[in-house]
Amino acid sequence: MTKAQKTIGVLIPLALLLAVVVWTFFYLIRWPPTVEASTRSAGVVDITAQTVGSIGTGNHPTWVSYLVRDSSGVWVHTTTLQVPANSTVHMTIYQFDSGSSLRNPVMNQVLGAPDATLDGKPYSLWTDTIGHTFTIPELGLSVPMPGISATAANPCSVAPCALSYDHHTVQFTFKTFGATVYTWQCFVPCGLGYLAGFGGPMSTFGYMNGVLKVVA
Amino acid sequence: MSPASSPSNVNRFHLTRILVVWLVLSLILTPLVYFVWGPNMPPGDMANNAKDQQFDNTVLSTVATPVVLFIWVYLGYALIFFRRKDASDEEDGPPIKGHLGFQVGWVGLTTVIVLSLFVFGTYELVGPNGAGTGSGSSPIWTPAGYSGVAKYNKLFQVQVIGQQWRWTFRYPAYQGVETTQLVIPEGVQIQFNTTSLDVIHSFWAYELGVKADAVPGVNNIAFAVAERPGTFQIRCAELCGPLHGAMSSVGVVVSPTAFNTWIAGQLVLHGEVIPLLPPYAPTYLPQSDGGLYDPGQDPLGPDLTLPSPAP
Amino acid sequence: MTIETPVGEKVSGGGTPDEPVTTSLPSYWTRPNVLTGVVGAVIGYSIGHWFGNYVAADNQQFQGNGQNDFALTLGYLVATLGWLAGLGVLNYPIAKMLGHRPDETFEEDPRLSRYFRYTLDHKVVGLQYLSAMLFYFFAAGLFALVIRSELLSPTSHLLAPDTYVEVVGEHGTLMMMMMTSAILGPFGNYLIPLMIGSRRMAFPRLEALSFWLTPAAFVVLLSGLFVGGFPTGWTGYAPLAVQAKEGQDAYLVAFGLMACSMILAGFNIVATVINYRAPGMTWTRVPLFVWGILVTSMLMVLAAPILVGATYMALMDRTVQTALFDVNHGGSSYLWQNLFWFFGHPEVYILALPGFGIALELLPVFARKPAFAYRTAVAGMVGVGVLSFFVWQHHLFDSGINPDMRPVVMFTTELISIPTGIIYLVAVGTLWRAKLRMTVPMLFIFGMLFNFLIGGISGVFLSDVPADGVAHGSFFVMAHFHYTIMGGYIFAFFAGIYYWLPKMMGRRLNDRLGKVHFWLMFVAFNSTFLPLFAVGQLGMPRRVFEYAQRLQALNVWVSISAFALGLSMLVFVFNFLKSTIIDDKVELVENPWQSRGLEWTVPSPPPRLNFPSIPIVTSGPYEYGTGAGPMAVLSVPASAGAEGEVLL
Amino acid sequence: MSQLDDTAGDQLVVDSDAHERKSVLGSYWTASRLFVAASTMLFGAGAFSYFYLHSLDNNSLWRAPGQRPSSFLSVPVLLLTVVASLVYVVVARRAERPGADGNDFRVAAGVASVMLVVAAMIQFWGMRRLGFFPGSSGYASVYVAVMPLFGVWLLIGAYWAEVLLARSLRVRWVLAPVGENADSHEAAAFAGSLNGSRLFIGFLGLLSVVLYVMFSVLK
Repeated sequence: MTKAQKTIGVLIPLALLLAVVVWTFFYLIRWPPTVEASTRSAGVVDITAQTVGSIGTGNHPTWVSYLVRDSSGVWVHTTTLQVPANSTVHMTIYQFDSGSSLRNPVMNQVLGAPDATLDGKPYSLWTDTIGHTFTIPELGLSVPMPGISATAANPCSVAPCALSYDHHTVQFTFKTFGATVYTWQCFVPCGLGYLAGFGGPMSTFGYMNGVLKVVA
Repeated sequence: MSPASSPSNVNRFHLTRILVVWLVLSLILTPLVYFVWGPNMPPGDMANNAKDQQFDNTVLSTVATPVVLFIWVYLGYALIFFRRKDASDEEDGPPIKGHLGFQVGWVGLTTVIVLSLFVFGTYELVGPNGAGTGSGSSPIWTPAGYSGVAKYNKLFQVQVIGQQWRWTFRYPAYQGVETTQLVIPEGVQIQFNTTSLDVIHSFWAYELGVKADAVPGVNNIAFAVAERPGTFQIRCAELCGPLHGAMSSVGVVVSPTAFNTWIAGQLVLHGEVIPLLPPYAPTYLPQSDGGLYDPGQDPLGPDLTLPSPAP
Repeated sequence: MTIETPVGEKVSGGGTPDEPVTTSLPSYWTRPNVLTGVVGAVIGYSIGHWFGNYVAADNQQFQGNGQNDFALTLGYLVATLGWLAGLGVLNYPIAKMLGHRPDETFEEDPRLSRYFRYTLDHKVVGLQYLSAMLFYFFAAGLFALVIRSELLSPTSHLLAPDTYVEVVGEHGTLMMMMMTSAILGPFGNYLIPLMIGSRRMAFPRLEALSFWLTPAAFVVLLSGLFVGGFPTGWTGYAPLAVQAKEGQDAYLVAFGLMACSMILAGFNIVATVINYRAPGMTWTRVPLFVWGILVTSMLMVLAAPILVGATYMALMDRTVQTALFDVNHGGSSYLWQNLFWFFGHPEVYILALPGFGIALELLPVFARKPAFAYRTAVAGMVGVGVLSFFVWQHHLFDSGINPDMRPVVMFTTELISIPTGIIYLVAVGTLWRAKLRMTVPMLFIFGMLFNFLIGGISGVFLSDVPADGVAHGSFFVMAHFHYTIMGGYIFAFFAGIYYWLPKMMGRRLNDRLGKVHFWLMFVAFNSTFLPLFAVGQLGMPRRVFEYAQRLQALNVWVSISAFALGLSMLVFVFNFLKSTIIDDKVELVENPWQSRGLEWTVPSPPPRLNFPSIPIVTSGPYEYGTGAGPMAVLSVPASAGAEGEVLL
Repeated sequence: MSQLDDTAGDQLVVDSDAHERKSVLGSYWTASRLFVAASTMLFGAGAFSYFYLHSLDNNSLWRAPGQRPSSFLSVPVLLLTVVASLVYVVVARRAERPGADGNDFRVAAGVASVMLVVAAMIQFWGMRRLGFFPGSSGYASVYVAVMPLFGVWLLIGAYWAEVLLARSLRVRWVLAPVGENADSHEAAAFAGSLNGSRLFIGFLGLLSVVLYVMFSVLK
């Protein structure tokens, strides 16, 4: 074999390997889509989300998840939120999931959001079963969302859920500061079938935990 | 070294030069490490443990300096002077197969260093400060006022609870209130009781020099005295899942009076949730596996998630 | 697994390497090879996964979370079995059940295709190991670059948080489990018979099997990325491992397979070194590299079974729902830590001793002097091996296990620095008034001596309980073991490649490129990991995607150096492929380093049976400057009939 | 520490066949002992878990009251294994004597092999009929984890015995080689394997006793 032939014989497998590496790299760095908060007025933004009992897709139909509504009103399956710095964020979360109890009841109470309302009524503690919480530990924010009753008339089974199904509406506001990235999560052990209930959706980005990108 | 083939003065010549270079460098650098670098070594001097760790770091670095210097000086010297002059030189070196004195001396010296380090480390460990940080549920070396029996224990108790993925803190002396921020009074002997509700975490209060694994079903005790006000960073030092990296928080050391006002505020803030909390206990075993175990056959019966005190 | 010597056809080796093989060989495809192995794996996976689902169907305890670990685990295991069956590994055990001799008519196969199948030639296995290990090493290294890219910023930006932890786990596990055989695999298997004057390995089938398990482990581990990854890092701490998604099964199965591979390799090498030494190869004449590999193999044989047990137990927890690691159900999360580190710490020395071996082997050659304090060196290596079983709890200083035992563990841990220091004693003594030849291999040995010193000294900080209170679980630890393992072991690995490739392939790597590779790698390595000591001491834990703003400058510096380190690897890859494949083969001097080693007394590459007849060792391997004759002479076979005959 | 005064190299004639035979025998000796050592470490991990969890008794769930595998499961496995290993060890030792008649070994190897397989089958069959849930206690967990492994090891022992049986049937002289056969590689390999299998199957018998004591006797 000539040198040229051998060189080609070496380069072709290398090129294939490189292709595999590049593909894997892009497979690894994929994120759920980022949903930007819609601006209400200067320095005030809105985020609308819902929590569902089963996202019903993929190989794990039993997983719970958050969904976020983007500016065009479409429910996106993501937990990557983006808000401007030094602004007031109005969160509205429709809670369609049934509830269980927390591993640590301290998060039964509303923390860091004094104006939180449940179905329009202000509340600071929920003692009954909890569907999910929206918690940003670094901001000291934690809001529990009551689970819908087990005997609900028409529970939502397939995400995204229309508001016609039984649900609770939780609203609250919090303030952001400088540009950074916060992680947020749910503290209800709703990863059914996983030790301590914190596997599966609880430890999978895009389901029960995500990031809040604060951009300047 | 004395193989008949080599005149011993050649040996002496090289040996003196190496030793002189090494000695000079050591005499310059070792004091620098101890006196200049030492006081600035991490993790600082905010707490007694931190001071211990800083002191240990300093001493170990000081001992290490001459050792490292000797090897480096020797390797450098060999590179320069024990190298064959030109590529055509096919000659072999002197056939030295060993030198009893040198071998015994070397092994003896390392043994002495190692043993003294061990004695030093043990002294620091059994010292009054309990520098061992995470010392299990029945620490051997404890500060004055400690007692294994809760009601005889005079120390200021803080319980650190790890959960995926945040820290919470309970103050048994104050109705067992559970807070999301760690605030401790300055100058008081604190006893941290670390435990976990799910997987293994590790409570690392960097400036306090405290690191204790939070293990489910285990009460891992660590002691510290914060000696001046300020903030300290709290991180999880044991991989505990995807958000391990975000499992951090900022603790505060304040004056005892400021602490009292703070804790009073916490009692108001968390007042209504206190009744929901399980009674204060060294460990909590939430009777729930998230349905991991076949409910029909699970000896723990139906899924009760509220933490209940360990039997 | 039976331990059975290969009994086979008499093959006439005849000493001449290029003797044309007269028997007409069948075509490549009619015999088991990698491709049939892949087919077997696919079939095996389907069967295993189907059966798993079938069993789980009527067992509620396998269900409940929408994932069936049982099916996946079974799939992995049966796939491995199918892979081995496809490679023809099982033909021999089955033939034995019928009392047959295996058919080895085609064992003498000069064609390139022999590198792609299960073979009995330890030299083929050695080269298979070499190429595979380099491949695994670079694959794992790429993950490291991804990690460093993420750490360019103090907040999560490139990878999602869960993906970051998965990548960290893949990098760590690939390095720590695949690299256990990085030196023992290629050089141990290839060189040990040559170094002890044997014409064969004791158990060539176990040896080959130990290699063919590594691709299975590699693929299984990588597949974890695509079934959810595993969040536990390479230590796989339970109960997190029990909670994790299906990727954890990949980690556990792969690590278990690799442990089996280690055990099998250990069996073969220990038996060979003890029993196949040539006449006159007394224990005081055994090359130091062989000593290093021998101790390593013993560690593997005794420590790896613990890992097999631990991974198996974790799999039981995940599949049939035992509760060994669940404190609620009477298990304990300390159990895994104890089992894992009882394996894990000897493993750390499995990753150090072969490096020592190479260093001590090469120093005399390039210093042109006898190895200084040979017996002390051997004692040192054996001492490290023995002590390594008594120190595992220093990984658990802060965990609350046996706080009263900590002084003892601190003692044993610090004791290890005595035998480790002996390595430097030998280096210092051997270099004394030497006639140093600073070839590329010697450069790497110097680099190793430099790095391992820093690694060892930083280890003392970790063995001291109060100091460990800062360093434990921080980047300090991470920098420490990268200095010992990458700075020591991997540098020695490259030294071995540059030194022995002329023997193994009859080709020599380009010297200028080799020097470029060394200097770039050496500088980049230190510039990468030295700052990490500071990063750790300044309060940055391991395996985090978020860190304090004040640490960003250091981390960016480290990341850039890490990319330079990756670049140095590219230089090596280019050099390796160019010199071994592309360049035309040049007849080089049989013994380019004028080494006395027994392996250099045979042609390069050696003939099928290494030695035309059993050599008789007449002097030690390091008799430089003593005027001793050659290390061995070839024996005159007793009976003419027996000339050059060996039973495979 | 000069190594020059060693005169081992003076005789230049080596009987390569004898060297090979010695090496083969030695390899079996070494490897079989290594295998037993490795197995000990493996089941040692199981025993460690047993006693460690026993001493911790976390959540007071080391063992649910009266939790035991049925004696109809544990006793037959114990007896079959112990008897098989005893028979095999004794007869194999006799078979190693020069000039021994091979038939008793063939019988013993066959019987032992069958008994070990049966024992393993009972063990596996029993795992699905334990009457307690694997995760119901630390004891249950250790039992469910360790015993299938033990079954696999029984099968390995059975395989080894069967292999020697098959060989000794196909090559009749291999048990009592004479003349040229005596110094054949074949004979050495078989003798080595026989010796190794004796050790390993003896180890299995011991192991079964230990496991029985752990799981069915200890409180």
